Amino acid sequence: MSRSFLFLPGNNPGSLQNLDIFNADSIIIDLEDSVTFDTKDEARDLVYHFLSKFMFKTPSIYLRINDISTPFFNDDIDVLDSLEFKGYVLPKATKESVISLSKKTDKSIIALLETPMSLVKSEAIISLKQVDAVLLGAEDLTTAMKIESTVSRQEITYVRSKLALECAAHETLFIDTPYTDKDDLAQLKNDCLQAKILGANAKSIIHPNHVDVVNTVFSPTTHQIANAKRILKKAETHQKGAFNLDGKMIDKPIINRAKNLIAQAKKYQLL
Amino acid sequence: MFQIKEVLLEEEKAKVIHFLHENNLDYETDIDYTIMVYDEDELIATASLARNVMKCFLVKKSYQDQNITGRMFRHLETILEARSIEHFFVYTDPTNADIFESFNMNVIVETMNTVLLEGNKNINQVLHLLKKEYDISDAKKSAVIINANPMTLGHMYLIEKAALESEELLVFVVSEDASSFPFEDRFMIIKNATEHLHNVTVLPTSNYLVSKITFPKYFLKEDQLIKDEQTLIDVLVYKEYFVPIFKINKRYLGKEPYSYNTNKYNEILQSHLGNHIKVIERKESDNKPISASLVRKLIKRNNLEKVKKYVPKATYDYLQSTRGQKIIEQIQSKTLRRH
Amino acid sequence: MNVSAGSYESNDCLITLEPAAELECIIHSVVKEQFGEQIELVLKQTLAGHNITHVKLVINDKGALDYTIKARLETAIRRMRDLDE
Amino acid sequence: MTKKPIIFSYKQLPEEIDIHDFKNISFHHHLRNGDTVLNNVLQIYENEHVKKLNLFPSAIFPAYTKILDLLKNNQINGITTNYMNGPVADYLSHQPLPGKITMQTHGGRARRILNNQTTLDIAYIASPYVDPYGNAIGYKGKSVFGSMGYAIADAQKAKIVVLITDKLIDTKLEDPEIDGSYVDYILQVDSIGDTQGIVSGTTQITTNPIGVKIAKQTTSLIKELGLLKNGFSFQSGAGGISLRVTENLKEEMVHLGITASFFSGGITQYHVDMLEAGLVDKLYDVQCFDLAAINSLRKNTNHMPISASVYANPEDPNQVIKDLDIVILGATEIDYDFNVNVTTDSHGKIIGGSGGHSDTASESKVSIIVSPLIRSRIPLIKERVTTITTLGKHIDCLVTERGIAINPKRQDLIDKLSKTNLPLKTIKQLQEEAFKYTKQPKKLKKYDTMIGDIQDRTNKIIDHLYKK
Repeated sequence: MSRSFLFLPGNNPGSLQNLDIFNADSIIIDLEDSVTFDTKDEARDLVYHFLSKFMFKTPSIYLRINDISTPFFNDDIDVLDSLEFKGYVLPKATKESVISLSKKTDKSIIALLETPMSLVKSEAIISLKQVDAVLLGAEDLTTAMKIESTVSRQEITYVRSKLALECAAHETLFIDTPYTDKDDLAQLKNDCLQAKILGANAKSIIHPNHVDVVNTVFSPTTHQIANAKRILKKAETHQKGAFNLDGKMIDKPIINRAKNLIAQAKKYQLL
Repeated sequence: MFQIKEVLLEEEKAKVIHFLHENNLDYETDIDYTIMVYDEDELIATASLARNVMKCFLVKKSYQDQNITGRMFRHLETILEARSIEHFFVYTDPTNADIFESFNMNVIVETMNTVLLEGNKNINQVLHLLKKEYDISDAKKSAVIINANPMTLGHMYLIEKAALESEELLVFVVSEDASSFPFEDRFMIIKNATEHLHNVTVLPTSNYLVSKITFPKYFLKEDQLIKDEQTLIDVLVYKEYFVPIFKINKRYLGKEPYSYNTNKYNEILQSHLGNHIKVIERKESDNKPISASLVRKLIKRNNLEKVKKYVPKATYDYLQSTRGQKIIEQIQSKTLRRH
Repeated sequence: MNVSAGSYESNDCLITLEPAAELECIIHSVVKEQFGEQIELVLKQTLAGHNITHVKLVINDKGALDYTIKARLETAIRRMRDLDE
Repeated sequence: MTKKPIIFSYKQLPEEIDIHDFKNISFHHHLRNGDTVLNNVLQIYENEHVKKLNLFPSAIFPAYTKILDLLKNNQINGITTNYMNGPVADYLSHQPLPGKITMQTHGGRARRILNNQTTLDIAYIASPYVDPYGNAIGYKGKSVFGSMGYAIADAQKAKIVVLITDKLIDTKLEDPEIDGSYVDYILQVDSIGDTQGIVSGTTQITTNPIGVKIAKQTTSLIKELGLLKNGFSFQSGAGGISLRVTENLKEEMVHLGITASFFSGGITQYHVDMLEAGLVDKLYDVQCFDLAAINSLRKNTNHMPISASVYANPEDPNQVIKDLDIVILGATEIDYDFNVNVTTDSHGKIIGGSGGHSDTASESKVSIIVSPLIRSRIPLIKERVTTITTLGKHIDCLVTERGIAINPKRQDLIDKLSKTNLPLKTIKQLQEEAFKYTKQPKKLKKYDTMIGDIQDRTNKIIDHLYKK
């Protein structure tokens, strides 16, 4: 249900202790790319002691652990799994690594798809019941494919569309790749709109100053809210089964979606 | 996000040198490790290591309030840890002294353009310990500071002359291992050669004097001339720490007719210490002043008979030993260096 | 051989451990006047939790909160033990 | 008008002026860290062993190290200023003066000089562009610094006025900032300083996420208070968060299609851009914080240099800030009663001073403090601030990254905000939030050797400085 997933470096106390002020719906505490090889243990200990001391209802907390090919994968889970947090972001996810992770934890899993092979086999990963969301990692993907990142992001149109379609089919959340230029908020907005048009539900973020733009773009629109209100209003008088609204069939799943949307709008102070 | 990268390629090194030059800084030739800090594609900072000395710190002006120096310092600290070097130094601009003091470094000395700091040890403690270890009294005494690479009759003459004129004499041997003859061997030769002089104590300079730290350019080739500024640090360390701690009231120097750099050093010592300095004429043999470089030249040419004329017995005995033979081989296999 | 963990960043601290004949805590902190005693308490409790009594600990604190001080010390302790093995 | 006598070197000063007899000497700080006049003049006082001096610099910056030498030589009796930081401030925090330190406000300093309560003997005025008649402006010449606002009262009242310049022109200046009729001597030197030195590290808009968050909350607060309407007036200073608020307001103003009547105080590029975009009618400039502001003074007729008196003297009929709607200010500490400290750190060391803080807080309709709730484990909010710079009765709002506190005295503001989504909290609640992270800091012992006074703008003493 989040619009924004903000990455914060796991070995930086200044960022950790302020993670709840940036208005992000979810925070991804990073133990992977932003933590250098020789400070992996420092970051893990820091996150452990931070989450042992401070609890958060909002935002939701995810941990990006190290991938399964590293010696840190098991350490990260063994040390941190007992703590209160929402779930894991698994880098370089494959079907096998998601299954390995899910055997070690009951927490939610966001699969980070960032290798060409993971994109080829993405549906197999998305269809796993343990996967609650998919995050596109376009930087690593384009590097692996030896193609340049462009401002227009034309080069990832296909993978965005592919993931959007597969996520929709399996009712899984699709989180778009982050925008990397921290100062260009206008272009960030274009990037968000493009991802949304193609079917992304949310966006990951690597700089706190991007949160507002992302939240705005991925919030339910006033039109969507109005429509959901109408559905729920009508549903009050039709206790059972499906009913007709403006010539359309409204059934249980649609009512539930409307309820979710209204709950979301309230949470985001749009109502 | 800032990224720290180490310099690996020649073009990276060239880029760092250019960056330093733009800011009126030199890339020192003894550097063995350099890092660059990038903000995206922009080089914004650099710092280097020369063995146990951090130097050539530079942070682009617009980034100066973001603790980049702290990150570079921490990075270099871990490199030193990995190299098992505990005692280390920082050379920097005096305006940066505060920053390094906030990382627990102590200022040793400061000149107009440079400040020298040390980490994990304190020169006062080190020298007091040394004083205790060698059981040095609190009476007034003289000092000689020599590298003796290797010891010649010239050194012998200087020491004997100074010992004769003084109640007590300290012979400091340069601890830096940057010479043909290793420190331990140079030290042992001098000890043996001065055994008969009862008022002489031989002891190491322990990093602080005429070392690559206080005096990096001293160990360069003659054509790279030393500047007053670098010598000044060495002079100040001597004046502010060695003199008061060891109660030295006279320092004897050998006159150096050939080496421009040694002469320059002597001159600067005299200008800062005045009467404290006493220069002794160089001992001559066959109208030729005896110098260690001459001896090394002869060793290089394998003319050991001639060497015998210029060195004390202790040096000659050493050269005959297995240890000495090894060094001779090394010298002969290499092109000659000055020290 | 000493080990260390942490950084000189604001809100962080750098802790160095070195084997010693007895327990010694040296505290450098930008907030020593207000929090020096609290920092010492956290350090000593954490060391005691590991039964460590023969160590010289130096902390250079740039305004770290208790959890950070504790975490950095835990890392340093583990690194020291890994070194011993 | 008569031509003024010209002195050709600092060394000749004692030949012309009895520097031993005239003890009260003043300087201005417009060249900030680039100023060389203060050091060079005081070098003469050191050479001549002048004792028992009373210094009246409008502010003291880290570069003003000659003061330190005079202090060590025991040549200084008292110092009156509006702001100080750097080595001089450090020294004064530990070593009491024979006399005392008096910390004033920009308006209070002008007021006291103009109503003759402060007697200035000699005013040394660094002036970038001077004519032979002693007329001067600050926004032309080779060492330009823009407005000469803080020096004008000094010029009008000091017994002897010396302009120090590195650009003496031949023709008569029209419309000068310093009127030549007050001037006694012109001292011509090679350089009065480095213009680049006026740009301080703080005049950069913040990109720090916490600062950005505070600025955003502040912008929402201003909107919700209904202050953002056509013709409003605003002062932001040059702090990173304040400048971010200014930028946010700019976007809102464009969006709403409104314009402001004036911005006042220290002026930066950000303010100039808005003037040139037609978003604000006038800039009243008492001090330029960057080169863009200086350039603007030269070319924009609606960008006007004003004196410290016109800026903030409560007795000046033309006082600009009495019409101010909103001021954004900083704080190193704030307490339960909303008293603000920007003069010392929490250890009692002098690190700043009021400047226009207390002036603008007193006059503006709404004064807003912006600050992080925690800096390096030190919570912003105290039961009682270490030193009072501005009394709590003049402070209306505090905006932090973890919420907004409104002074209970402003029930009208609280009423306006009660139905909004803004995260309103009491100041004690905010303090508790901070303690959740930092724990409660140990109360530091109060020092007891008094070394100086803090005045408000009416020159009433509101607190004291103590020796650390």
